[in-house]
Amino acid sequence: MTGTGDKVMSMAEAIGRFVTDGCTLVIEGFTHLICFAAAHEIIRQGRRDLTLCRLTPDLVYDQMIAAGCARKVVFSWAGNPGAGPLYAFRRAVERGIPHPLEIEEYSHYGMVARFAAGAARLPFYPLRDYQGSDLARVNPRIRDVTCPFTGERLAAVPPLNPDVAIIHVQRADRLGNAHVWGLLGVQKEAAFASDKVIIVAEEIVDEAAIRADPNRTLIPGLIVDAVVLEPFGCHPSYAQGYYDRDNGFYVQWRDISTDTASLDTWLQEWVHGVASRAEYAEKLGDRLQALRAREHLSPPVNYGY
Amino acid sequence: MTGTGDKVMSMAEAIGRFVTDGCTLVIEGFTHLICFAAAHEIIRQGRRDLTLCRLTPDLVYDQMIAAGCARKVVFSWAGNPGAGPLYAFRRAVERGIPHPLEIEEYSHYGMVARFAAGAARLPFYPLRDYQGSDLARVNPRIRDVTCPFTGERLAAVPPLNPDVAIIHVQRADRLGNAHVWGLLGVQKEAAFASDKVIIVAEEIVDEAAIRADPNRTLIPGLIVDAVVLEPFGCHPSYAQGYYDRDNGFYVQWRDISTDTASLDTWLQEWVHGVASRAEYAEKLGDRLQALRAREHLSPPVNYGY
Amino acid sequence: MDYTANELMVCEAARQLRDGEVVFVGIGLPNLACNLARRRHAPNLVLIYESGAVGAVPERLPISIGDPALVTGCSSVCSMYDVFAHYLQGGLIDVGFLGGAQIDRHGNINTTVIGDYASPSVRLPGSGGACEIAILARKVVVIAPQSKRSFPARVDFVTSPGHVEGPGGRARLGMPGQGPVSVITNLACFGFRDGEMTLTSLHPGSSVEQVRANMGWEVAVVTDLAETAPPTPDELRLIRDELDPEHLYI
Amino acid sequence: MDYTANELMVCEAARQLRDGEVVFVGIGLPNLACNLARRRHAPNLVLIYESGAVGAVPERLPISIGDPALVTGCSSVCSMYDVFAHYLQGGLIDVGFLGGAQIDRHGNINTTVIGDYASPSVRLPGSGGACEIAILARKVVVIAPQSKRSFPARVDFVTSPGHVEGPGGRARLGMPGQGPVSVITNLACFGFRDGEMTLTSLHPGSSVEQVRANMGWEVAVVTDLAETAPPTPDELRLIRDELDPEHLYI
Repeated sequence: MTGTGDKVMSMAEAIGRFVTDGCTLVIEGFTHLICFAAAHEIIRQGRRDLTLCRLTPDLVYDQMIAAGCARKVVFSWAGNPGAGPLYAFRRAVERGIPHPLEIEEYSHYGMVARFAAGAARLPFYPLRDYQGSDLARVNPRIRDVTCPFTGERLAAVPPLNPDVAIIHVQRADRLGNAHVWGLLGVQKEAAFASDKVIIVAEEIVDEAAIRADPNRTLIPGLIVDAVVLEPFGCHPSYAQGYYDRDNGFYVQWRDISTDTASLDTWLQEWVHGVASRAEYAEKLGDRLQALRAREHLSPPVNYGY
Repeated sequence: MTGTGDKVMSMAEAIGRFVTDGCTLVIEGFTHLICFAAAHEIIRQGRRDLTLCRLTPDLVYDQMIAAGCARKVVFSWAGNPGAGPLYAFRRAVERGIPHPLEIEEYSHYGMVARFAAGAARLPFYPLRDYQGSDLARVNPRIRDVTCPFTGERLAAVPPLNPDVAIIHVQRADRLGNAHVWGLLGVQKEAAFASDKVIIVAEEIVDEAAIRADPNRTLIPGLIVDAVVLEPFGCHPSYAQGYYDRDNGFYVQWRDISTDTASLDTWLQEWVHGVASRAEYAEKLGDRLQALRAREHLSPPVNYGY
Repeated sequence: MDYTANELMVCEAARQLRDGEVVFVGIGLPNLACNLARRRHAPNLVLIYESGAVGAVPERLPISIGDPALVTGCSSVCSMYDVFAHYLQGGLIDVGFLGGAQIDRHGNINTTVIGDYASPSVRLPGSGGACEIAILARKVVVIAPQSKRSFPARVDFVTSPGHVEGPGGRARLGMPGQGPVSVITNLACFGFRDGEMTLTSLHPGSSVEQVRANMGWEVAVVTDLAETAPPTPDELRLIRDELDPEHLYI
Repeated sequence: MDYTANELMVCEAARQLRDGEVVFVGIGLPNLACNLARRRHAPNLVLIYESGAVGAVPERLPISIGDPALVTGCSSVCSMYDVFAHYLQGGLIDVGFLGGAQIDRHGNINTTVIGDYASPSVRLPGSGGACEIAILARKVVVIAPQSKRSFPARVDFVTSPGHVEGPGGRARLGMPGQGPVSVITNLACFGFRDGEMTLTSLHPGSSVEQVRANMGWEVAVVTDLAETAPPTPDELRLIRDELDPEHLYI
């Protein structure tokens, strides 16, 4: 009965209840709406052996890998967007630091198709991809399927059905019905594909505010298990209409992450050293306030009849 | 170069230029946003041998069949929603009146999957459907596909790629970027699946009005070939926020369509007897005005950063 | 208290729904049943219409499955791809309601043709979403008025599979849902035993003979045959005054 | 007039774009090239970012492919499923830009690993959308700085297929797009003849020897070898003052 009742809880409670050692987790969001607040709470709670799925591991998984949370990463592009490599990811893959990291690798479309298959509970998804690429050679989960009409062979990928999806949204009601705008990434498919869904919201609003614009609802409450209020929960990623991306931090991460000592120091100060995202936001202070979005409001539409 | 330049033209010009005898056509819209204005213009221009695709043929294709435009119907539910059978469709299928009508039949999901495959230019789409049903027995285009991972057999349908899609929207700019809200049906997939796309809009707005809420854009201008301004273009169907469905007419259609004589009289008066949708709307007069939507506005969202 | 057969069918259908379930709703009696259940024992019932309206709270009785009143104030609008791929095939639908021109002893439903497919005596509307609801919903409740013609031993055409040829028929074909669990007619209620429709309760005033006279085969009867509970005054008040004040369906 | 190699590469890439084309844009030089073309000869160029922003008109230089400035005021935002299934696989993309750590004589691109896949000496970011852009875009333009290491005869790993093993390689594998049509480096421009990278123009100041010294094979040269046109003052002004005023990429 995921569909019913008030699901609001703290981040600590949501992570404690749904993210277990060894589980398969997806924190989605393509550049936009990446929930660092959830990742940091997972690090604080000391989760281990996670299979981390995301198109772009980004800083969010680089930090979790460095903190020793990850056993495996399922991904399609592992870089620091706009600023170079992901050093913790590279150390784990190239040299097994802090411990060996298993990888399972696709292209973006392959990951999107895996989530699409997962959301639709299909055992495979066909796509025109991977011919002539070595990706299929090194990943046995990329196979061929024969079209029953034309006889042609297409690539096929299996569904990805994580145990838990963490989806950051701009606003949600207490049942988990969530409005998202700006870049949508693959969040809808990742949420429908997962057994449990944690919605993390910049704002929790009245059910009536969601129902006033139902076409804006990306995630329906009936698939949601927990709703967490976490303003600034995406920093250094961003939330359209709330705050900008902290591009400076993405560049700084290059220096922070190039050696394990400085990275550990950073984790101590900014993850273990704060009890919650609220403390983190307070600690960031003016830097965060400077990222606040200007107003650029959409015009209304009429839902009357 | 579909993507560029002003595409606004009259309905007569759009139909004359893109809808040719023998072509495969889809006028989509599930109850909502069914473009009767386009169907009537096609009837007036005397198009013949059309393959008409739609989940629900509805009154819109019943009228075109009665007028002799159709050679074939590809569909999944042929009834008068809320009011009984489609008599013109039945006469054509059961008794070849006005001439024999070929049918190709799926369930809704099968049609949705055909448009999804068409939009993605896939040669087939897999779905969990049709086991134990006679639909696959009578339609050779419903086949099996074997999953390359689990070995299980699923149903598969081929893509549907019409020559022309006619999509009614609430508002569009002159390039064809179109905002749609309320029920979305399968319009996006039908438009991407088709070679030519005609957008028919209740309002043509400034490009800036579309760009002020880009998440509301269902159809991008780059796949659009013509933009037609046609207020009340959906009556007796409806446009959320503009006018309500004329449920009374759907009931009346039962009587109008039960015999060919009364149906022909109706076509003479309401289709051939008017030169355009504007004349049709004027002729409807108060009846149409009574359907005007009340105001129920959505709240804004902030696109700033 | 007087009531119509349709009113009893609505009440009986409503009673089959549990709070928190996700229901794929059709127009007419199923819509009334779901909204009745929501007003009484199942306030958290989630209503999904195949048109894409999720969590609808219509302010007027919807006349079509795509009525604009289903959109205004609903919690989410999704595309039909989402409805069928994510909700239905995704396994999120607990209960689907189906009706049909013919229903047979295994709960197979025909909404396609009477007679031969290629040259039908009556061309019916076809499947719509019924075929996939029958295959994919966790369970299916059938609502249909009963007659010898509409309840044949074997349907002319299987649009929506029930228990196919009988016991294990669905499992052999790998269907995710458990298929029809009950049939509610104007005369009686039926369940399924080993994939075969079985009379479980008689509506007040109906007899086994009357039920059998309106079916194409000698239907099995449970040993503890019950009487269907009639609508309560409160149920009737809700249906007549609030849910269908113009009495379109009752 | 003085200009950097990156500025020349941006100008040359811009010149490859025709008005009305639909371009799959990456961050950095491709983004500058597209916006330069839009300001000059291709006002109706449609820019699509893999993040889902369509028809973006960013008011600041986007730093990441998902920069919020790509969303504000764009004409449409779509899901990544739509980007890959409907736009790219749907055949709507005329031009895709790619770069890479290694590009070989057949235009195959490596962005995955240097060395062996299982125990790489350098782990690179991987494909992202590059593999499917390489396969599905109508044509591909490669932009990359040139060195002996980055232009080997054969890449360590084919992330994004070019002309595979040479003539007819793509057709044999049934790839919809025609693959790489040009490569723009800091030294020269290349086309493809029978699926093999071929030097077509030298940037001002470059020599064939210098180009060959920075490649892992003896590259073929067209008979009518040209000189790449240098940036015009107007192009440079646009790039420096308007498109990248903080000189992040030039």
